[in-house]
Amino acid sequence: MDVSQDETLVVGGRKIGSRLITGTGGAANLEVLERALVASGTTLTTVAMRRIDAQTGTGVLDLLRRLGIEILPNTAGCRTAAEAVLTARLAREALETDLVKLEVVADERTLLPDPIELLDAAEQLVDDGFTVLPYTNDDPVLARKLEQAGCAAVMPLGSPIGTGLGIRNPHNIEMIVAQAGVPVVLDAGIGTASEAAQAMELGCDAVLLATAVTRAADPERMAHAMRLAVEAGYAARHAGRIPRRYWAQASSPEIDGPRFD
Amino acid sequence: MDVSQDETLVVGGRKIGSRLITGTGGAANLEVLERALVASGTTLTTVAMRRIDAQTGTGVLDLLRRLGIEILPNTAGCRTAAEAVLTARLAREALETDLVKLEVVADERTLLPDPIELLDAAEQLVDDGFTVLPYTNDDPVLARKLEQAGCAAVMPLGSPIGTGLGIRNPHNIEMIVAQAGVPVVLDAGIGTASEAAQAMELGCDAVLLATAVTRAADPERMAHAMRLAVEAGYAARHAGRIPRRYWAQASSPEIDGPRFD
Amino acid sequence: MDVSQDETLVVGGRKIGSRLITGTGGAANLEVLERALVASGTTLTTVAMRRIDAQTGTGVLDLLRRLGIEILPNTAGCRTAAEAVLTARLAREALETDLVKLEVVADERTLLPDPIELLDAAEQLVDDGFTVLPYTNDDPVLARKLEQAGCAAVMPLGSPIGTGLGIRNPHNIEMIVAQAGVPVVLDAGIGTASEAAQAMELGCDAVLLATAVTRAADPERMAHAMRLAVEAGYAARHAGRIPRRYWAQASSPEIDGPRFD
Amino acid sequence: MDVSQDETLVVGGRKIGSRLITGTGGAANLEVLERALVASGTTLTTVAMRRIDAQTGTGVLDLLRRLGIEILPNTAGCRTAAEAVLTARLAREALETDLVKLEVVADERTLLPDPIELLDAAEQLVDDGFTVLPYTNDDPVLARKLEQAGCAAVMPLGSPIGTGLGIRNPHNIEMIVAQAGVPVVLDAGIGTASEAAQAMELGCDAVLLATAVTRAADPERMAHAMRLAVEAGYAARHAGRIPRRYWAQASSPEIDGPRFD
Amino acid sequence: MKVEINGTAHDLADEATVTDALAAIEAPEKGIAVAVDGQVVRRADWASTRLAAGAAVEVLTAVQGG
Amino acid sequence: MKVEINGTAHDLADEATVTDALAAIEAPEKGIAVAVDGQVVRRADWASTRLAAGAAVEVLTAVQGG
Amino acid sequence: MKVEINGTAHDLADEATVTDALAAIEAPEKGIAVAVDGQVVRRADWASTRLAAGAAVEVLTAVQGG
Amino acid sequence: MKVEINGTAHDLADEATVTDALAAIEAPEKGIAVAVDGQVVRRADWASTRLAAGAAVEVLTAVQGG
Repeated sequence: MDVSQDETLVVGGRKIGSRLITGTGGAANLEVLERALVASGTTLTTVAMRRIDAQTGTGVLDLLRRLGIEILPNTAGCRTAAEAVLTARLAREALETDLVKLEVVADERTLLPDPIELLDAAEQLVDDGFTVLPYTNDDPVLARKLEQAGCAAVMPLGSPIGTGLGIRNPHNIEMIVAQAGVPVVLDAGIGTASEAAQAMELGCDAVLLATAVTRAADPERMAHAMRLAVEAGYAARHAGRIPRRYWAQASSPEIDGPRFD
Repeated sequence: MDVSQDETLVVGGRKIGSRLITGTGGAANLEVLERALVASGTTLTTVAMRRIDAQTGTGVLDLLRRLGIEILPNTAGCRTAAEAVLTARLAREALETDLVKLEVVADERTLLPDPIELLDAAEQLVDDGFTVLPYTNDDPVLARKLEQAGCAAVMPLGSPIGTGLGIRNPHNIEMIVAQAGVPVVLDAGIGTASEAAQAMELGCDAVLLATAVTRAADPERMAHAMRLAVEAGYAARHAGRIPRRYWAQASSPEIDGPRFD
Repeated sequence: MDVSQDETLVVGGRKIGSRLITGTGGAANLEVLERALVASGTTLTTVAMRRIDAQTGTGVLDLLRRLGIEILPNTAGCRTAAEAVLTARLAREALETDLVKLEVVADERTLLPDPIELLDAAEQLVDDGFTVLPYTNDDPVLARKLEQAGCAAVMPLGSPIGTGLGIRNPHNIEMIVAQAGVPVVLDAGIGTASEAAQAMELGCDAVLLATAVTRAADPERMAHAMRLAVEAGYAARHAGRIPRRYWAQASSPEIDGPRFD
Repeated sequence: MDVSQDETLVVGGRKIGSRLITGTGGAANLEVLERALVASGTTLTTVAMRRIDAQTGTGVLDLLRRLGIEILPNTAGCRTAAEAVLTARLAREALETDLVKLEVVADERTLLPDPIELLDAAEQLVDDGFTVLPYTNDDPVLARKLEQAGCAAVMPLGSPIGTGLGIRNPHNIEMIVAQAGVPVVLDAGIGTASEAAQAMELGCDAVLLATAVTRAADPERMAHAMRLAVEAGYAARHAGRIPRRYWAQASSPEIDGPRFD
Repeated sequence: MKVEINGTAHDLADEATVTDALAAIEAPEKGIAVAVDGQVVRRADWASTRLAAGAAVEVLTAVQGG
Repeated sequence: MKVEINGTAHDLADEATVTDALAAIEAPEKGIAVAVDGQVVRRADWASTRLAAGAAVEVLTAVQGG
Repeated sequence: MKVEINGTAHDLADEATVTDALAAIEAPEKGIAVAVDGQVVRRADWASTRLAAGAAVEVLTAVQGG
Repeated sequence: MKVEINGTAHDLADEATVTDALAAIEAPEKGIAVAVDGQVVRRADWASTRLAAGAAVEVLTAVQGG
C-alpha cells in the first residue's frame, strides 16, 4: 500500500507510531536489548512464546511494558497451521492482545514460509478475531491471498531470516506494493541501513527486523542507524526522486561560462 | 579513508560539521534552495563561477553567508587543466577561499573527468596553495595519484553527474577507501536516500550531491532524507553489520518450544 | 537437481535430447517458427489448447511432427485447478501424450502462478497418470511440495512471463537446485543469451523459453544464440569455475622479469 | 565499436578468426594448455616476455606455432611507460610481430592499469609502428584517448585481473562501445561463461580471458564453454533482444480459450 | 435441436452425437479433443455419445503457445 | 496422579486443577497461558478445570524472539 | 578605446583601468574576480591596472552550480 | 671480462660480442631478443656488437602469461 501523503501508519485500526518494528531475538541480554529498543524508537516489538522456566521468567515482557512498547507475539517455530493457531491463541491468553505475527515455516534451513499452511492459519485466525500480520515470501499472489483472507498487513521477506542478504528481488516487492490495500512490512533479510531505506523507497509502509540489530557489533548504534534509515527511505519515497538517466546532466549552468583564449 | 571511530570529518585541516556536502545547481529558485539547504543540515556547499550579469547578481553567495554555510567553489565547465587552474584562481579572488572542488570534464555527454587534465590541474593547484577536492572517476589508481599529488580529499563518482544511477561499482569504491589516506567523498550519481546510506556503508567519509535534491519533486523533503541517510549509513558502518549468510538463522530460540500432540 | 556428470536429461523417464525447451507462442508465422525451432536444436516444445477454427487448423502440430519434436501441451490461460485438469485431459486426448506443462496463473497482469491452485492441480494430474511439469514461482518451498506431489520436474520462473527481466533472484534458484531431486527447468523471464547461460550455471537442468526467441528481431538467430548459451552454461557449470577473489591475481609469472636499470 | 552486421573481426588491418582471445598464463602444463586452446577455437593468444632459462625454453611458442595461433605478446609486469616500451620492442624482435597487448599496471594488489603511464606508452608505441591493444580500465574517457592515440583496439576490464568478479560496471562498458571507433575487447575479470556472453551482448567485439579457463577445474571444458558463450552473446546482440517489460506478457493466445462452465 | 459448439449456436438433428457435432464444424480427424458440458468425451465414445438439447460442446486443438 | 507439565512428570493430587499445576511449577501470576492436551484453557477456567491422570500441561510465556 | 567585457564590446577612456571596466558594467563591490587577457588581476591591482585597446576582460562571480 | 647475463655474472673474452654472450648461456636460435644496458640490440647486429666490461645483458623469450 503506497501511502501517498505522510501519515501515521495504521495496522488493523491501530496507529503505529514508528515505521520500524523490531524483534527481540538474538540480544545478548536484556540490558543490551533495552538500549537497542530505545535507540530504535520502535513502538511495536515481537516476542516468541515458549515454555516458562525459572531463569527466563517474564523479563522481556516487563521490559517492553516499562518502555511502553506494544507487544507483537509471533508463532515462530510452528510448522503447521494447527500449531500456529494454538500458539496464537495461547499468546492472546498470556499477553491479552489480538495482534499476532503469523509465522509458519517449512524447514529449518531456509525458514521460508509454507504458503499452504500459512494461508490456512491466516484464515482461521482472522475468523477467530485476531489481527493477523503474516510473515510471507515475496510472491505477490500469496500476498494478495493473505490480504483477501483478511490479514491486517502483509509482511514479505527481503531474503531468508537472519541472512542479512537484503532485498533479493525488489521487483517482487514493488509488485506487492502496487496491488496491496493493506500495509506492506518488509520482514526478514535486512542486514544494514541502506537496505531498510531501500525497502521504504520501494513503497513498503514499515520494516521489521531483529538480527541486523541484535547481532550487530554495536546493537544500540545499529538500532539508531535503522531508525534513521527507515525515516530517510520514507521521506525519499514521498519526496519524488529524480528519474534515472543514461547520460549525464550538468548541475552547473552550461551557458555563459568564461572564455579564456 | 576509514574513520575507525566516530569523529568530526576533517578535510585539509578544516572541520566539516556535516558529512552531507551539497551543490546548489538545479534549484528552481533561491527560496527553494534555502529550504533545501536548511533541511540538509549541510555546512559546505558548492557554487560555480560564471560571468556576472544584472539578473543573477550575487544572490547565492548572500544566501550561503546568511546561512553560515562554507562556500566550495567548483571549476564546472572546464575542459583543460589551464581553464580549471584559472577558474580556481578567480574563485579564490572572488570568494576569498583556498578551497576548490576541482572538475575537469572530458565531454558534455558523460561529464566524466579527464584523468590526465585532472591530475595536471590538481598538481598545479596544490603547488599554488589550494585545498583541492577533485571530482574523479572510480578508478582506485587515479584516486591514489590525486592523493599523492597532495589533494585534501578524493571525490569518486558513483555514476555520471545527474544520472541518478547510484553507485554502479561498489567494489571500486571499497578499493578506493581501502587505500585512501585522505577523506573519500562519494560525488555524483546519487539518486535516492538508500544510495547515500550505501556510500557511507562502503566506507566513504561524506557524500556530495546536488541534482538528487534540487531536482526532486520536493527538494526540501529529499534534502532531509539525504541528511538522515548519510547519518544512517555512517552509523551502520561503525556499528558493525552482521555477516551475510547463505542459509537462514532463526531469531527466535529453537529449543524448548511447546509440544502439542 | 545437480547432474554431476554430463548425461542426457531425463524427465519422467523420458530422455530429452536438448536442454533448451522452447515455446511456440509469439511467432509471426509458421515459417518463422520453423526456422527458429530448427536453429534452437530443441526436442521438446510447448503448445496451447484452444478452440479449433478454420484458419488455424492443426498447422503447428503438423510442423512439430514433421520436425520430429516432441509436443508438450500447456494449460496456459487456466486460473483454477479444475480448468487446468480438464485442459490437461483434453490435451492428452487430442495429442496422445501424458506430458503436460502445468500453468495455473493468478492474474493477467503478472501471470504469476497461483501456488494453491497449482499444487492442487499437480496432485490431481499426478494421480491421473500425467507426467507433470509445473510452471512455478521461485519459492523453494513450493518447488519442494510440487516434487513431493510427484511432479517429474519443477520449472521456476526467472521473472514474469514475457518480461525479459532475466533471473531476478538467483539465490532462490540456487536453493531450489540444492534441494531438488527432480530436474529444475528455468521457465519464463529469459530475455537474452547470457541469462540462459546463467540459469545453467546456477545448476538448472534445462531452460524453457518462448518470447525471447519468437519476438526477437531475428528469431532464428536468437534461437541459435540460446542453443549455444544453454550448452555454454551447462559446460561452465561442470567445468568448475574459478573462485571469486576480492583482489587481483596475476596471470603472467611475476618472478624473473627483465631488469632494465 | 558496434559491428552492425555479422562480419569477421578486424584489428589493425588483421582479420581475427575467433572473437575469443585467450591467455596462456596459469595453465598447469603445456598439455593442458594445448587442449584448452584447441577447445577454445582461439586464433590469437597472449604470451609474456621473461628471461630465458634452460627449463622453459621456447615451449609455448612452439605450441602456438604448431596450432597455427597468432601470438600476441604482452607487457605484463611493467609499471612504467619506459619498461613497457622496451618490453614491446624486445617482443617485436623475438617474435617478429608488431602486435602488442600493452599492460602498464600500477600496483600488485589490484593490477589495475596506470592511466598516465598507459597512455604515454601507447603514444610511443604507435609512433614506433606497433599495433597496440591496450589493457585499460573501464573509464570511457581513457578509452577514447587511447583510440585517439592510434590504438588498434581498446581492451577495458570487467573487473580486476584474476578475480572472476565478472563485469562490475556494464554501464561503463556500454558507454565505451557507444563511442568507440575501434574494436572493444572485454579483457580481465571474466569468471564464467554467462559473463563472456554478457560482454558480447553489451556490444564488445571480442573477449580476452586466461585465468577463467586455465585455472578452472577442467580447463578444456571451460574453454569450450567460453567459445560457445562468446558466439552466443554475439548472436544475441545481433538478433535484437526483446525489450524489458515491467509487467507480464502472455506467450499463449489469450482470446478464444475454452469455456468450461 | 440447438447445441452450442465452441460458443456458437448450431442446429443438429435430435439424435445427434458428438461425431455429428464435429461434422457440423468440419473438424479435422486428428489432433482434437472434445468436452461436452465440461466433461471429456473419449474419442472412442464420440460416435455413441448423444448430445442433449442445449449441450455445450468444446472442440479443442493445439495452437502456438507457451 | 501423574501429569506432565512442560514435558516433565509431576505428581499431583487426584483432584488437581490447572491452578494446582501452575503452583507445582511456581508459575508467575501474569504473562502466561495454559494448554491441556492441546487445548487452550482460559485463565477464568484455571481454578475449575480438573486435570486427568497423564494429562499434558503446557505453560507458556513470552521470551525474546522474532 | 574598445575593450571586450564578458564578451560584449565596450567603449572606455584610453586610460581606462580594470576599475573603470567594472564601473562600466556596474559590477558589485564584492564576490567578483577579474581576468584580463586570461590573467587574474588581483583586487588590489584593479585601480592601477591599465587596459590595452582590445583587451578581453572577464568579470566572474559565483552562481548556483555543482 | 665480466658481464652480467640475465642477472648472473659470466666471464667472457675481452672482445666478446652479443653472439658470444648468447653462446655462453646456450640460448636458442629463434624466439629470443636481447637488450644490452637497457637498449634493444637488433638480431642483425648481434655478431658485430661488442660488449663492454660490466655490461648488463638481458636475453628474453616468450613464456606462458596474460
